[in-house]
Amino acid sequence: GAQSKEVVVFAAASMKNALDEIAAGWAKASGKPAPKISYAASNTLAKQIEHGAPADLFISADLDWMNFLAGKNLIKPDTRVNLLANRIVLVAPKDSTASVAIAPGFDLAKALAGGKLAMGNVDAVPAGKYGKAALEKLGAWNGVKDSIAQAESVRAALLLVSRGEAPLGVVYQTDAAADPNVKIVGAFPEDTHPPIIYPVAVMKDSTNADAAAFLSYLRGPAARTAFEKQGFTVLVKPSSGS
Amino acid sequence: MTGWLSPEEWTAVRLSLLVATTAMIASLPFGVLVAWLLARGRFWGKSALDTLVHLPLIMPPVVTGYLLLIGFGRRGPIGAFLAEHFGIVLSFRWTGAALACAVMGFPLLVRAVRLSIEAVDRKLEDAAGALGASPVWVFFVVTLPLCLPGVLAGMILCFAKAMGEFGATITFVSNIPGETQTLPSAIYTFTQIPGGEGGALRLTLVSIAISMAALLASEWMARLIGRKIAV
Amino acid sequence: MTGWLSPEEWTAVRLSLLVATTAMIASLPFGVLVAWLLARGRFWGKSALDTLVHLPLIMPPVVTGYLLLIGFGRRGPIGAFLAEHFGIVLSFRWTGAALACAVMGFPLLVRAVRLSIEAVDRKLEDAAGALGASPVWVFFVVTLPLCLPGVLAGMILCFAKAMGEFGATITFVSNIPGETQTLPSAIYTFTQIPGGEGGALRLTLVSIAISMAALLASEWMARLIGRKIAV
Amino acid sequence: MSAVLDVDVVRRQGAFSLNAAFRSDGRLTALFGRSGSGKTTLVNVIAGLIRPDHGRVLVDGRVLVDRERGILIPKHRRRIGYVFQEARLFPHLSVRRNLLFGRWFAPRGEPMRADFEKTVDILGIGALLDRAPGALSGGEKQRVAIGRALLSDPRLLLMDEPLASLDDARKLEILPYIELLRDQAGVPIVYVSHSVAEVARLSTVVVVLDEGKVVAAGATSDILSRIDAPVIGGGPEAGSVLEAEVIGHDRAFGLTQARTRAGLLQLPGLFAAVGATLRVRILASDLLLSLNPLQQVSALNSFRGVVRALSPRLAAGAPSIDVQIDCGGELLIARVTAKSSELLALAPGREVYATVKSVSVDSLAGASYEGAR
Amino acid sequence: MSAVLDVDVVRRQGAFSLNAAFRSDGRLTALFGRSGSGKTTLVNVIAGLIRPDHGRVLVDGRVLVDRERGILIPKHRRRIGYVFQEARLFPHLSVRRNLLFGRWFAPRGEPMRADFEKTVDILGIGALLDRAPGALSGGEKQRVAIGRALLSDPRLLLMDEPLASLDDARKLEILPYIELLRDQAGVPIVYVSHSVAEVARLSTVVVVLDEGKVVAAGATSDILSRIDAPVIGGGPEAGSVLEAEVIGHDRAFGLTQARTRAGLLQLPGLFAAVGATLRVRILASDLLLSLNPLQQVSALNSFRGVVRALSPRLAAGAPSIDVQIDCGGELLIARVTAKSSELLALAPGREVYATVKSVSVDSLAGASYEGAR
Ligand SMILES: Nc1ncnc2c1ncn2[C@@H]1O[C@H](COP(=O)(O)OP(=O)(O)OP(=O)(O)O)[C@@H](O)[C@H]1O
Ligand SMILES: Nc1ncnc2c1ncn2[C@@H]1O[C@H](COP(=O)(O)OP(=O)(O)OP(=O)(O)O)[C@@H](O)[C@H]1O
Ligand SMILES: [Mg+2]
Ligand SMILES: [Mg+2]
Repeated sequence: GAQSKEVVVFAAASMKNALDEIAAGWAKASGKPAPKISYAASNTLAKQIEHGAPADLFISADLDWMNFLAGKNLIKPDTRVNLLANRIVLVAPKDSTASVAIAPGFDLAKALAGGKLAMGNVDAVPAGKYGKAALEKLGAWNGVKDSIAQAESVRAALLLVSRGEAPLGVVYQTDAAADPNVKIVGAFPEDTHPPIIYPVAVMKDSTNADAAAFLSYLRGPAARTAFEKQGFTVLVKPSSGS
Repeated sequence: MTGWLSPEEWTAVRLSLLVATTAMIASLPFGVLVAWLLARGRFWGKSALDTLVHLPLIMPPVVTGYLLLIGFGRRGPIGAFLAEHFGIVLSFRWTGAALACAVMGFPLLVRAVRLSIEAVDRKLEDAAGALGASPVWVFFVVTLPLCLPGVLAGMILCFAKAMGEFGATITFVSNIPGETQTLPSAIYTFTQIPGGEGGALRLTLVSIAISMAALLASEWMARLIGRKIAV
Repeated sequence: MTGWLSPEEWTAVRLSLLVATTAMIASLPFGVLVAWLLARGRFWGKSALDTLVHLPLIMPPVVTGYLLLIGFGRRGPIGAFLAEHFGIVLSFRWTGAALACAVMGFPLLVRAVRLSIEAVDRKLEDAAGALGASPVWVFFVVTLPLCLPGVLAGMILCFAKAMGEFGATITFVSNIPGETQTLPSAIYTFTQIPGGEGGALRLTLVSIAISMAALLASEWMARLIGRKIAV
Repeated sequence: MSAVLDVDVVRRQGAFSLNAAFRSDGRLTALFGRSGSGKTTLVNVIAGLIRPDHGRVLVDGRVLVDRERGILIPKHRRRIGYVFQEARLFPHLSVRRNLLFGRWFAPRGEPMRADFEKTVDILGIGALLDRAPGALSGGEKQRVAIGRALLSDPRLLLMDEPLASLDDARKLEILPYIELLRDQAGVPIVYVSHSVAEVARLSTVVVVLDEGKVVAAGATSDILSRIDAPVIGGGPEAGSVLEAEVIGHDRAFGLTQARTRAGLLQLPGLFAAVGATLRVRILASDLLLSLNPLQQVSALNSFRGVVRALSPRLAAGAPSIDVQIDCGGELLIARVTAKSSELLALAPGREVYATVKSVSVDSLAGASYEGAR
Repeated sequence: MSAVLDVDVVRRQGAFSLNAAFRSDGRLTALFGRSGSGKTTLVNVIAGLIRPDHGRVLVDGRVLVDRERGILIPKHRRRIGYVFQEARLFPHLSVRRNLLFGRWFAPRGEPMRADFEKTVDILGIGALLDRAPGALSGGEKQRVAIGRALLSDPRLLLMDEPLASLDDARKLEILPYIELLRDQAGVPIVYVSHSVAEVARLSTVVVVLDEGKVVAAGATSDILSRIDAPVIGGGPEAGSVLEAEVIGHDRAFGLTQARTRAGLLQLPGLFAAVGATLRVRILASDLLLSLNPLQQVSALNSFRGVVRALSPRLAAGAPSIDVQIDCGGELLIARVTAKSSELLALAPGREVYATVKSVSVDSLAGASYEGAR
């Protein structure tokens, strides 16, 4: 009904552009109040939910934190769905002349030429973790592991490249595509790292009936357009009205 | 300017003002008390209190926020106690944001007040005592008025800190629009998305403008006070 | 304790100490100068300077780090100038971390010193002037010694802030173990990993212990000074 | 009846140690002593600003502190009006609020003994009431500080060199007011001063401190007439103090006649009832000695006496001789040059006339002056 | 030669406005006036702590400030030793460093005129050198402040009630030192004091301020002998000042003989060469009038004169009459009771003898005392 409360969505910060647009679209289409979306790092959100945050829906930037909540029995398992996928790419400043062919055993250190490789924190930030896994798989990790500039977020890593501080960086395709100061030098094959997946689920404590409705809208065609506009790959098939 | 900021951003501005003001005012009495204890008290555990007060400065804000979440969250011991006995819920409310800001600004407030109290001439306090004022009265009619410049400085530091604080806030009460999304949280969100720089800059300027107004007001008041108590 | 902390963590501890100490000491002369200007100066643009000094407090640390990167980075105007003319490179160096910490601690340092300068009795400065001391000398032989408590307080605030600062640091100079990975960065990393609480807590305790030692030392010195200048 | 002031305290501070014991029955006890002799320290002990290491302080029988019995009344319960050596005005309060400060804390209901208007008037600070203390001159600050102490309606008044930085005219206006307080309001006063004249005029008991110890304590007349008591300046102010009984007034000439053991005395007119006793002080240097009574001379007071002793002085100034003369049992001191002493052949046993001008006779405690204004 | 001090300044502060113009040729100029009359303000203007709104200050011909010509020498270039009304010691420096403070800034190479050891000794602060100012008594602080000013090797010494909180003995020790400085080192001094005795002794020129205006300025002897000049307290301290020339010494009796226009004078022994001129002060209340010369009396000085005028006084104390007597062209003032005046039938034209004891004669500027210690 019209008096229903807003859906509270906890979402990874990197989704803001797409999600804001989708939320507005849903509100208009359904006549419900627009969801309140709290954007922060996935880990922050997960821990808040653990401590009783009033979230109805959680969209994580990686599987780990969704698994963390699942392990604590805080989500409705049947609502969990892998919503989006992303890719990690190697970027360089726009005026860079570096050319790197990403392939097993490629010499990334040479391409860095003494500079740093900007990445999200390789232990904590999802993009960093994926990047590290990919470089390991490709046998390039040992050559560069002492030249990593670990940023606090993938955005900060991108910034380092776009400001020319670092000659190369590993970031999401979604971020790289939107930054005019960087160019994508190459993409990491998807089989070199765990799949980059954005799972979504309704929280166990959620009593808001609209949460499911919004979730299904997220899986719908309008949402797909918005996500794809930001460079995400949408994993779910158009919902059959679950 | 309404066109310049989106309605949600206006909400964030209003919320930030509310949070910063509340944090500043609510922490004031405790800050002055603690400053007085540290400046004039002699008691066991003074060093511990001193360290405790400085903790929010020493610890990364995220840690502070996390500890707040653990302690004052819905399931935390203090949070549960407050909710049960006083009906005060802090978690994921603007009140929680105010608490986070107050905690983060507390060391700054205390230090400024403490410095001022230490600069108050004890001979004047003695004189007031000899004239019949009990220690509590001495504090209120002599010490406090004389350290108003420090109180003011502490308040403005606390306010400015609250306008900029987000690490502890976002960790403790998340970033819920209209409820806990303060200006810095909104700015932070902008920095996390492609093309968000413009928005971040815009909101930062708003934040600076507000703080500057507060700063000017405080300087003006300090001058008034200073003129009055110049010896 | 060596077993308690990994070698990389030890490195982070050492680096944090280096960064915090450098930040504190390097910002001291500027802080004192600016504090003096704000306390005693009368010049056009004083309010602007005042606001500027408070900016790192008002802006989210990430924004500060971002601005530092833009200004002091390899391609930033100041960074390029420094690198070209003085060979000083800040980006990805511990010196950059120190700069970030110094900037973040600057408002706290300035405010403490300023409060103390404002509390110095101008009559004593007048007396020194009449006895032949030029304004610069008056500052060094009368004002500065008398506001040592404030300087000390400012230094400890700056140090504590530097021990806890990571938002601006990590944004400006990233998180390179052995070069720019300070304790807070290491702690932050732990907070981002499921199950990392233990590690975060461990490092936080180390950080607290260090700051507590610094705090106690400063309190002890303040008492010494206080005893000396008690009127 | 218990003593007005009963002090027996020990207090060390740095290299200095105060070790003072005395009792005083006078309503106004003067503390006298050189700079650094411990006067302020003693006053601070009485006020409760300093805690004695040992000993006790009783005022009008009330124990303020007794370390041995573990009694220590906190300073704000002692009902003290303290005029500090430095004014110590509250810089954030106007002069008016400074003056009224003590009133806020005086118990309600009791009538105030000191009247605001009158005090302000006598101190001449009416025009300053709305000023900040920072904008006052040194003497103005001092006067406000005096007013603040008087108006706090104290049960004990401590005054540490209250008139030091005031001009003579101002002093002459304030002194009678202090006397009034002492006599009519009955507030015991402890008064620190370097001025022998002030002490002689106000106090009934003098306590002389030196290096933290009481070297002399007793009735003002006794102490001040001791020749060359080194602690009281030695110099120009030696003199003798006589008890006198008022026997009449000569209104025409504005003189008061009094009887002393030395003889009849005429002194500047006082408002004192016939029969009242008072004390007068005659400086040694004001007393003229002659072998015969003086004729046709502008000095109304002449006493016949016998030289008792001669004490040569070599202190500040020039060699002179202090001559003790027994006049009817009262000991007068005259200071003369060695030459005069020789010219008059002064020696113990010699009969002399001691002459003093009425205008040189100071009348002391026990009588109030005719209004000075 | 230009005047030692040439002041013509206007300065408003709050409701008070200072409007002082005077020239002084004396090496020591006394500023005199009631509390709040603007003495400290004037001294602050001379020191450069306060900028006059208009006007100029010249010391020994050197322009310190001239607003009209746009000259303003900053305070630290004025080479001033300033003894403030409140001590203003530097709390973070030991007494020794306070004393030596001015020396750091005195130009090198010039010999210091004031000797550290000697100054410390005279001020009696030798035992305090390593103390903090906070642990000093009021008088000790004052003495250190005096020492600090003297030791800064000043070209101009400003002293604002420097001896106010000191005991007489201490004063007697410090005064000769100030005289020495004035006479031998040739440092011009501006001296604020409420004590007529101090002013009379030290100063050659007195400037009297009232409500910010100069109401009298001139030679000390002229100003101080004005009867009842209301500003100088009126009270007990009226007197006359005589110029005297030393004609011999009576070492046996420790007396100095001097000639004045009024007649021969014997006064307490001085170290003054025969032929030296000095000034002496005789208090009106110390002068005894008689119709015939006194015989066999302990007063060595007697002047014959003619009564010029009688001025009745009704001020503080009792009615009395100040009698002006012309003694060989020198005007002496005697204060007598109305009764004595009538008894002696004093009236203008009447011949009288004025007698004063040697011990009552103060010798003033121009001679140094025999060492007091
Ligand atoms: N800052 C100020 N603002 C306004 N009025 C002032 C200020 N300072 C002093 N006054 C006034 O100026 C007058 C002169 O003050 P000043 O200190 O020169 O007096 P003084 O002659 O030194 O008196 P005293 O003997 O009491 O020290 C006083 O009436 C005082 O109230
Ligand atoms: N805090 C202190 N620590 C050590 N010594 C002190 C302290 N305060 C005062 N004294 C010393 O104690 C002695 C007595 O001081 P006090 O102030 O009682 O003297 P006073 O008699 O009031 O002298 P004055 O007439 O100069 O004011 C002085 O020698 C002084 O140096
Ligand atoms: Mg004293
Ligand atoms: Mg003055």
